[in-house]
Amino acid sequence: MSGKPLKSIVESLLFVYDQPLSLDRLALILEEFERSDLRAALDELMEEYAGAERGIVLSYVGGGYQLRSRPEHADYIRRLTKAKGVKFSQSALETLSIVAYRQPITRAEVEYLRGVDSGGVMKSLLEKKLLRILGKKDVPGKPLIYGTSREFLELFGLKDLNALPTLKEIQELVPPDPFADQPALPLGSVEG
Amino acid sequence: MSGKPLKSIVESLLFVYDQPLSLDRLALILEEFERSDLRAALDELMEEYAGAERGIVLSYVGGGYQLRSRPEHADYIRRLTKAKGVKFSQSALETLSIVAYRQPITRAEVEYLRGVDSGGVMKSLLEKKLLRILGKKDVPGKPLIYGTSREFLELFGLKDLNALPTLKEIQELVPPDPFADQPALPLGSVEG
Amino acid sequence: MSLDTMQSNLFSEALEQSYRVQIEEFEGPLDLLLHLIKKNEVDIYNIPIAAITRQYLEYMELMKELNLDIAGEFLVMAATLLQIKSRMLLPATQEEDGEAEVEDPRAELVRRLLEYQRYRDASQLLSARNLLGRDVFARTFDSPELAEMEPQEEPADVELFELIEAFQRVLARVSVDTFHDVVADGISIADRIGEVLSVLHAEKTVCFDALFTTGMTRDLLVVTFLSILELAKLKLIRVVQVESLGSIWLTLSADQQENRPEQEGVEPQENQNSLETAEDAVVG
Repeated sequence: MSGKPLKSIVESLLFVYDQPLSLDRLALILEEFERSDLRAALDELMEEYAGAERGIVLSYVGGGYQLRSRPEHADYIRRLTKAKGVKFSQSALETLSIVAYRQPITRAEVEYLRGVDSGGVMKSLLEKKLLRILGKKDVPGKPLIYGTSREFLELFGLKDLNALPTLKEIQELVPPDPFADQPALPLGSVEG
Repeated sequence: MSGKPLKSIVESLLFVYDQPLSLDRLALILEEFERSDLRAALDELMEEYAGAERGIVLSYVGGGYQLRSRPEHADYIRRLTKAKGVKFSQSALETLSIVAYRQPITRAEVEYLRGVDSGGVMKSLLEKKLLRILGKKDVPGKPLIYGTSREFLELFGLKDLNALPTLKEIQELVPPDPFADQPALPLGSVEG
Repeated sequence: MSLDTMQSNLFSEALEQSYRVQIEEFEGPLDLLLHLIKKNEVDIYNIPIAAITRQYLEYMELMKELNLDIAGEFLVMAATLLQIKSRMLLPATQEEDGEAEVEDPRAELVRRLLEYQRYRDASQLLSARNLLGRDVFARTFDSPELAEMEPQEEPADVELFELIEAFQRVLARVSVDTFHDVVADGISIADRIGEVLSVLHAEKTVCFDALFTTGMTRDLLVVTFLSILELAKLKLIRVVQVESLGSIWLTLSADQQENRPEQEGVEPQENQNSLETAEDAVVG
C-alpha cells in the first residue's frame, strides 16, 4: 500500500517547492516513510517523467530532485513572458493615482507631491495612453497639464471620473470608533 | 503528428506559469495551432491528471487552467513549505458569500443582510483582492458597489460565478394563524 | 488523514461549537438569534418571541457584566424584539371586514433570519471547498525557466483599490494642507473639476446653472464655483454668455474638444465662434 500514495505525495512536494529537494530533506519531511520506499518512489517518478510526451521533466540537479519544463519547449515558454502582465511599479501607480485624483495637474505638482522626479514615469504612462495632456497652464513657463485618459477609465472599469471612489469613501469603511456613543442598554423591561 | 507534441507543450506552459491560463490566452500564445487541437490537448491532459495516483491535478478555475497539488496531500505540503495556510473568520466568509451571490452590492446592503457593520471586513477583503470595487451605484449618495474578483474564484476553486453552491430556497412565509399557540410555549426548559 | 478531518480542524462549525464557552462571540444579532432558535429547538417560522427575547437580553446582560463592548446593532435588535413582543401581546384586532389581514409582527424578522441563514450556510459550503493555499497549492513562483527570460512589458491587471491605496500612501507622506483644503461632502475642488470636465466631455456645452442644482450644500456650491474658476483659469473651458444677462454657458476649450495629444502652437480660437457654438447648443 505504501507505493502509490507515497509516489503521489512526493510528486506534490516536488511540484510546490521552488528548489531542488534532496533525498535527505524528503526523508526528514516524510519521516513516517522508509527511506528505501522514498528512493523507490523517486525512481519510479523519474522513469514516468522520462516518457517523451511529457511537458515536465524530473531532473536531478545540485544534489536534489526538481521538476522542470521540457527544455525543447523553451521557445514556447518564452512567449509566455510576452503575455505576462507586468505589475505596475509602485511609482507608476502612485503617479497615476495623483493625476487621477488631482487632475488637472502639472508635472511639477506631481513631483512636489511625490518628492521625486517623475518625468520618466509620466512619459511612460503617456506612452501607455493612461495619461493625456489636457493643455497648458496659463502661468509663466506654460507648463503642460495632465489628466487621465479613456484608457485609464477602461483599465479600471470606470464609467467616468465620477465613478472614481473618493478617499473618504475608503476611509469610511473602517469607522474610527464604533462604540463611541453607545446608548444605554434597554434592559429594564426584561421579564417575559 | 500534431497531437502529442502540442499536449506536451501545453503541459510545459501550464507548469511554468504561476496563474491560470485561459484557452484564449493559450490560443494567442500558440497561434500556429488550431484552437480545436488545443482544446483536445487540454481535455486529454485533464483526463490524465485525473488519474488517482497523481500528486498534481489540473483544475479549471476562474476561466483558466491551472496545475495544483492534490488536496489530500495538503498536510505534507505544509510541512515542507511551512505555509500557515489561509484562514478566514466567519465574518469574512459571510461577507464574501453575500457579495458573491448578490453582486453588484453596496456596503449598506451587505450590512443589512448580515445585521452588523461590515466596513472593516470589506476593507480587508479588498486588500486581499478577494473583493473589488465595481464603481458607484446610480442612486442618491452614489454608494460604491462591490463584487468578487478573479482571485476569489481561484481561492475557492470555482470555474465561474455560476459554479457557486446553490443557495437554499427560502420557504414561503405562510403563517396560517400566527397567534394560535402563542401562550402555550414550550418554555419550561429554556435555561441554558 | 482524510480531507474531512483536516478541514474540520481548521473550519468546522460543529467542532467549534463543542468548545464554545457560555459567553461566545457572535457575528451579530442575527447570528445570536439563530443560535438561540437552534438551541431551543423551536420553529423559525413560529418563534416564541417572549422567550427568545428574554434569552437575548440575558445574553446582552452577560456581555455587559463581562465588560464586553456591545455593538450598536445588538441594541437595535433588542429594541426590535421588545417591540415585536409588545405587538404580539396586543389582542389581534378583529377587522371590520376581516379582509385587511395584519401581518405577523415577526414576519420581517423571520425573513431576515432566513436570508441570513442562507448566506451563512453558503459560506460554510464555500469554506468546505478545497481552498487555494490551504488544501491545494499552486506554484507561486516563476519557474527558473521563465524567470531567466526577459519579460516584455504590457499593462497589467490592476485593481481600483490599488490606485486608491497608492494615493493614500502619497497623502500619508505629504502634509495635508498642501492640497486644496476646501472639501464639501467629501468632494474637493480637484474632484469637482474632474466631475465638471467629464460632464463637459459628455455634453460639450453645459449651462452654468445646471451645475448648481437645488439641494446642493452651500459648501458644494462654493466648491463647484471655485472649480469652474480654476478650469477657466487653466483655459480648459470657456465661459460664454450669449446675451447680456442671459444664461452663462460652459464649453470645453477648442483644443480640449480636438483632444490633441500635443498642444504645440494651438491657439484657442476666440469669441465670435464660441458664441455661435454656444447658441447652437442652446437651440439644439
